[in-house]
Amino acid sequence: MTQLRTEEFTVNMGPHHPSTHGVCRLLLTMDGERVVHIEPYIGYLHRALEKICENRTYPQCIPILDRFEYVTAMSCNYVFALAAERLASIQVPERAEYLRVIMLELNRMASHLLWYGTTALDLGAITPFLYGFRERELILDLFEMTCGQRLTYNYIRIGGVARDIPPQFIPKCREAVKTITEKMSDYEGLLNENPIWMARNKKVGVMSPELAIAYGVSGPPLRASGVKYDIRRNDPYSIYDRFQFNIPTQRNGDCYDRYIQRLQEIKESLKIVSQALDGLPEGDIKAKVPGVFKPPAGEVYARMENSRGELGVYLISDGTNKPLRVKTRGGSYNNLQVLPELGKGLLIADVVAIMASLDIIMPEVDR
Amino acid sequence: MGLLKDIKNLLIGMKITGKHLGRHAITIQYPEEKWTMPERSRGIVVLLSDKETGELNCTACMLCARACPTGAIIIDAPRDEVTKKRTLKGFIVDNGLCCFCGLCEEACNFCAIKMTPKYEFSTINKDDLTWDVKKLQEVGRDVDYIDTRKKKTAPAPKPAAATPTGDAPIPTPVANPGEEKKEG
Amino acid sequence: MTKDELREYIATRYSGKLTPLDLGRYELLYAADATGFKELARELYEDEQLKFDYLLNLGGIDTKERFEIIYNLGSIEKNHRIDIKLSLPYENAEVDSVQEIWPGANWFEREMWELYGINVRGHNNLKRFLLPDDWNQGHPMRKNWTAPDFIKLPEAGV
Amino acid sequence: MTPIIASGELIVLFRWLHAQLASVGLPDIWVTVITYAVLGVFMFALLAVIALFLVWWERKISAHIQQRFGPMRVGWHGWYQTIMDALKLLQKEDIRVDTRDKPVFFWAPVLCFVAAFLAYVSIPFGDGLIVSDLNIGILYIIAVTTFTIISLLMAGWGSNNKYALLGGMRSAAQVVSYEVPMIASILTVILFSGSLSMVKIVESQTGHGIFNWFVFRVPFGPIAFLTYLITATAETNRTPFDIPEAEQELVAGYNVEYSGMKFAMFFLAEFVNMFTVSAIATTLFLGGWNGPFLPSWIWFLGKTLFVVFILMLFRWTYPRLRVDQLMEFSWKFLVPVTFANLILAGWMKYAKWHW
Repeated sequence: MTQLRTEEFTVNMGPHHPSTHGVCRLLLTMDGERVVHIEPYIGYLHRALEKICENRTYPQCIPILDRFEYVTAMSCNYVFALAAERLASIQVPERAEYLRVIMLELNRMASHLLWYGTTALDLGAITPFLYGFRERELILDLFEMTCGQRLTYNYIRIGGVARDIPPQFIPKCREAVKTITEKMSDYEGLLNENPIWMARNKKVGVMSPELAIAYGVSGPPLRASGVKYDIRRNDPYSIYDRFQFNIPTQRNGDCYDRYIQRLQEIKESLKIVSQALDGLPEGDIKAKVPGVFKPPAGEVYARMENSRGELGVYLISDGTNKPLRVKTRGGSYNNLQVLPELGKGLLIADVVAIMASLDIIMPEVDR
Repeated sequence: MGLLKDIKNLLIGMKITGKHLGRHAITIQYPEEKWTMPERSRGIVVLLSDKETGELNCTACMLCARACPTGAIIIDAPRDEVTKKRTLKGFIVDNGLCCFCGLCEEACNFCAIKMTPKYEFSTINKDDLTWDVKKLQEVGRDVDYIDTRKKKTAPAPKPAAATPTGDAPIPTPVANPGEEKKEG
Repeated sequence: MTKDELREYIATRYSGKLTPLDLGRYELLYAADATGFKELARELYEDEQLKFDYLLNLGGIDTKERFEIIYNLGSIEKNHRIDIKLSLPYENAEVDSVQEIWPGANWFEREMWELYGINVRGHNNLKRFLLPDDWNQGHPMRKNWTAPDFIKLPEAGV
Repeated sequence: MTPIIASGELIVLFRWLHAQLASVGLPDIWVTVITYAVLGVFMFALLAVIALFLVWWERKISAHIQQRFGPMRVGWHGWYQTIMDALKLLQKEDIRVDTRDKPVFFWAPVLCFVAAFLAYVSIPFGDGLIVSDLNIGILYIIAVTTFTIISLLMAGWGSNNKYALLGGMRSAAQVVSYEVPMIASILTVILFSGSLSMVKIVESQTGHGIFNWFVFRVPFGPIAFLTYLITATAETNRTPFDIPEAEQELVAGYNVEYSGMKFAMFFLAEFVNMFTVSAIATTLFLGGWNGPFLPSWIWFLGKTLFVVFILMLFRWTYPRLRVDQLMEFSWKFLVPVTFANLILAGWMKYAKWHW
């Protein structure tokens, strides 16, 4: 019998594909079901945010950067405000710092809950998606109550926060914390020990710590690989040094570890929010910032631990009221870069699982 | 033993979904039922009118137009050559450009522009999203607001005391624009 | 290493190669020579005391007179970081790729090449990826580039 | 010539129709043809109603599991939502790819639809409510439902789309490998009933309350039932075995290029298939129409819908398996287990350790 000819074929996964979380195109070279090579093509969501920011004043940049990573827009607000405050050496009032921490951690939870839902959806479990969204809704309601928007907050400003929390915020926030703590058992019960879930995730997309560091992977994927590196502890910003919380790490760096890592981070965030609510002082919510904000010339790189990794802004001021350069760096940018390394030689379904576990969000990549 | 454990865990999953089967839906049927938007919700931009006279509060100071990061606000207010005062002729908000950031509301010192919790303004024609001063005033007629302008005649009520929503005692929107006013 | 120790160490070991800049507001900011940067980067990477194994960010800057490239380096193990800035002429700006040292630099350099037109020597995959494939309207992040549909905002606050 | 219909309540209607037609004086052949045509239309309508109901039911169940409302707009709790959906799909433009394989593309949904309906020739809806009690009933059903694979493969190939092709291939591989444990678990039942006829199988489970149902004949009965349930889920391409149409991997798998009514045919066929496998499970393991007080067809329908409900709960709870894990699960786990079970059952039958 003569040998039949086989050939590799290419599949365009995306730009519109249910599991690419936005518009990302993966050019897969496949040998049957097996992926030989992955090449990500990005830029379908490029809005030139950095260029736009160069033509805006500092306060105007914040609503623009809301769109940089819309799932955790609070972090985008925060990191820009942090950079600008470092440039102008502004001391932020105590109460504002507490409010910021509450908002940032709530937003981290919201982001992880969204991730929990979408990653389960990517692997075919539809119900966890709705459950994750259900609790995320509680958090978004809190945000809407405080700053008026559910997704693009424009809340954390240079020198403080935009508005004080309404009086009903604290009881509602405590209630939300309690509800999420209770519902965690549902999430864990649905997927944690589920044999199908474990089969799909364990030993898939194993990322060694060396690989993660080399590619600049940050955030939960990095910690899931066993590297204990969290900017909240390693390069403390705001008042994170006042709170008791752990930095969970995992050992194997596979998809399952990344999943567990995020669930544990939700629990840590819950702790931080409770502590911040307990310690919330009275006082000003905004430092004295001149109406026309003109930081002295200088450059600063501000970074923070976002739910998707390190969120950084390199801000250069030339002394005018507009920044000379706003270079943003999102966690997904590097986390997506490592995908071709992780997905090589696996099945197409594994690529989906890895993509989901890395928690890529495309606006952060394309900017 | 592993098999039994797997089956147990599969059953736990079924138990959780089964448990939810009997619960009430948490979603609402949108056009019939509507969510009450929070007081601070940032929806449609409107122009506010004076509660007594019914005239626009806007003084055409251009602060909102300058604060807008997307250039959605276009104010036509030619400056009088003699008195150096601006008179409001046209005020256009392009809702297609508006990013609902609320900076205009914060910039305003005259309680003239506000983001309301209203949100239903979809149209089938893109041009209908550009609202002129009439439409903006019309939509803003029934919007309740705290008048923080300094009245010369009547003694000004304390803004914090007049807060109908029981907001926290620091009315931030006035703190910052006040400074802007000095410089501008 | 704390910030002061790091400053001290770099001043003794890399005095000729890294010149401190006073523009940095939070982290240490150094200027380096663009021509031999790749070797310097390798040195920094392999230095037992510094171990800059983590490239946080890499980006081009257009200051209207020249191009600058900023490297935000960090060390996971030692937990310290510095920023290094290269200066390039406006015409024929070229820089060596550092993706052999930090593979994560790949996309950053590609983006810099695409948006600023800074050529990256030794990059394995210089293809457009943020802009459309058939883009021929120049390098959008340069200061002298304006979008065709650019609307100038009313000058704020002044 | 009498129609091959067993005794039953509803079948009287057809008897009457046959008699009426014969009395008019039509030739025998015409009488038969008309009777069968009426019967066919009736079955088709019944199954269409069942399929539409199942679609609605699944949407409602999924909604309530996820704390949503599901369809609420048309009728009481949206009860005729699926009918309106079907009407909408009928009106939709039939988008066809230019590079398709024309006949294959066209016939695939038809074959899928027909294959799904053919099985109902031999499914007893109640005591005597069977179109034709074939003496090879279960064998016939397995044979015709396997046509579905061919149709899916055709759909995958005819679409000239890589995702569709992968989906078609996956479905062929999956259904072929799950057919083996499925038949092995069915054989366990046949071993005891001693007949391939569906009616005989049900009759062999009468008496002794529910303890004569095969599912309660420990130890082999429950194992066979569980393995059958798993393989049935796989046969119908439903989560956790829905890899042929894995939404998040292959977009929609084999039916990615289909639109309008052709898509609806695949869609309805899926639900008809789901009902088929549940009906087989009821007949084989849950005592078919056996049950006290209520009419037999209500018992049958109730049991079938219960199995359908379990399949739905599977779908809305579990993630999807990967394609190689799916194969491993079949060949390395299900096949040995079902065959061991079969041998156990055979030995127990030989040793007469059963009731």
